[in-house]
Amino acid sequence: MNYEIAKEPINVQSVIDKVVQRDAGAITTFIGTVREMTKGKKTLYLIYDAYEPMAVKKLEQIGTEIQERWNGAQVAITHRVGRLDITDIAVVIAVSTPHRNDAYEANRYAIERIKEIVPIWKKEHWEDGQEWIGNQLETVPYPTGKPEEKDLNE
Amino acid sequence: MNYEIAKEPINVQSVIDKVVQRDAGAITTFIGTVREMTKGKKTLYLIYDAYEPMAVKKLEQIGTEIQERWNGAQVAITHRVGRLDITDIAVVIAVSTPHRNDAYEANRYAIERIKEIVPIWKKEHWEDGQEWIGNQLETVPYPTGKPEEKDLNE
Amino acid sequence: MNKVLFFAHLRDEAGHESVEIEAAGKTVAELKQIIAEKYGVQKLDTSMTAINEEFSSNDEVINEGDTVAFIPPVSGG
Amino acid sequence: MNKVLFFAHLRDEAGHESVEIEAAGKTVAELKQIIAEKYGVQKLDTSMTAINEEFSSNDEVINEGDTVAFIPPVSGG
Repeated sequence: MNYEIAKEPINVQSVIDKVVQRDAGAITTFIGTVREMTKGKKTLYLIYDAYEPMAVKKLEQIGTEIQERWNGAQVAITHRVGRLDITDIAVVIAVSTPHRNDAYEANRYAIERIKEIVPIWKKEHWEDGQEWIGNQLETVPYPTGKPEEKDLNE
Repeated sequence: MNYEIAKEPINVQSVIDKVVQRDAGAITTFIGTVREMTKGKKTLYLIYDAYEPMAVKKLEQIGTEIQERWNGAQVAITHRVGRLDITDIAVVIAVSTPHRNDAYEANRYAIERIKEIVPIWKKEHWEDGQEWIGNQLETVPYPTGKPEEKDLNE
Repeated sequence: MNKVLFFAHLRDEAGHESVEIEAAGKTVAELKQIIAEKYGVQKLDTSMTAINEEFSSNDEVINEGDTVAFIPPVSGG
Repeated sequence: MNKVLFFAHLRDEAGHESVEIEAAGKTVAELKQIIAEKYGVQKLDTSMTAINEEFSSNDEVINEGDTVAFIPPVSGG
């Protein structure tokens, strides 16, 4: 159960615990939190929705991609759905590797891939309205109907 | 007390709690753990020692450097001293920023600076001996008697 | 029959979480056109499509019993 | 008088955590030479020096009451 969609608040330590290993010298975590101000606009709260079974599969796929690229990596990801208030945790990504550079790079790869291929959406609620947020307001159409594999590890 | 030298096990969540802020969209943590195998050699345990008052000052300096370079960053660092066994946590670095790229970069900057300027040393204990570890076996002498400021943010 | 799932703003537009439709033998592109007309759903061209929880291209053919999901640009993380 | 602190392998070599020595008016480089001779400490040339918990260069002059620490290449993290 290293890849989960959670309906309740995420316990960061429990995600970290899944990647502890004797051959790790480094564990990185990314914790995505709900920010109040974005481009001068005040967010009240967010609703996250997911296509759950596919989202779990895609998180697993990201973990597999990481283990193929970074030797000895262990990965755990939990993404929350439902209503989240300011400073609440939306996602926790934990990656352990023998050496620290890999732990940073693999972790960053994970969040970028989540934003590309994992079917999760957020609806922002402001004082004056609400909107489902697309990939930067849908400036990225998918001409082939599916996302292209991109190499994020330059 | 965002910068600490600890004699007891570090609670990761308590370090994270210090950087939670309403304007953060991302919190990264780096957790340095004691790895069993290094270049085919088996570590039994480590002893960390620090020049404590100066180490705290230097951790504070790193935090200040980060806040000058990454707008809106909050930083907390705790480094443990004493005997650490395999998988024990030596250091926790937590950084929160409005946007995620900054959180990764600032966190990585912190660990690199710790390895340059914070007076903390580890003694490795193997089955066949023990040794104080220098900066890659002292391949880095300091001709001027002090470390040079380097820009790690390429 | 095939189950078709909508998410995010597509769900709001369609007014349904899912619908049952006969789509076997049709391509994803053809199904998109049918759905656009029947349910008044815009922006299917900027959506990805998943068949049985795997991303599919527009020219993939849908089989009997497949579950098709229209997936707007994602915004998790 | 001045307090001089040793850490890591320098402490093992010196056989002391700290010593009291009269170093006022001397440069860091001069003090290093004295310490090397008096306590048989090698590798001071690859060590950094801190005066009152701030890194100092070899040509800095030590004042009465300053605490001097020799800081081998660090290995925290």
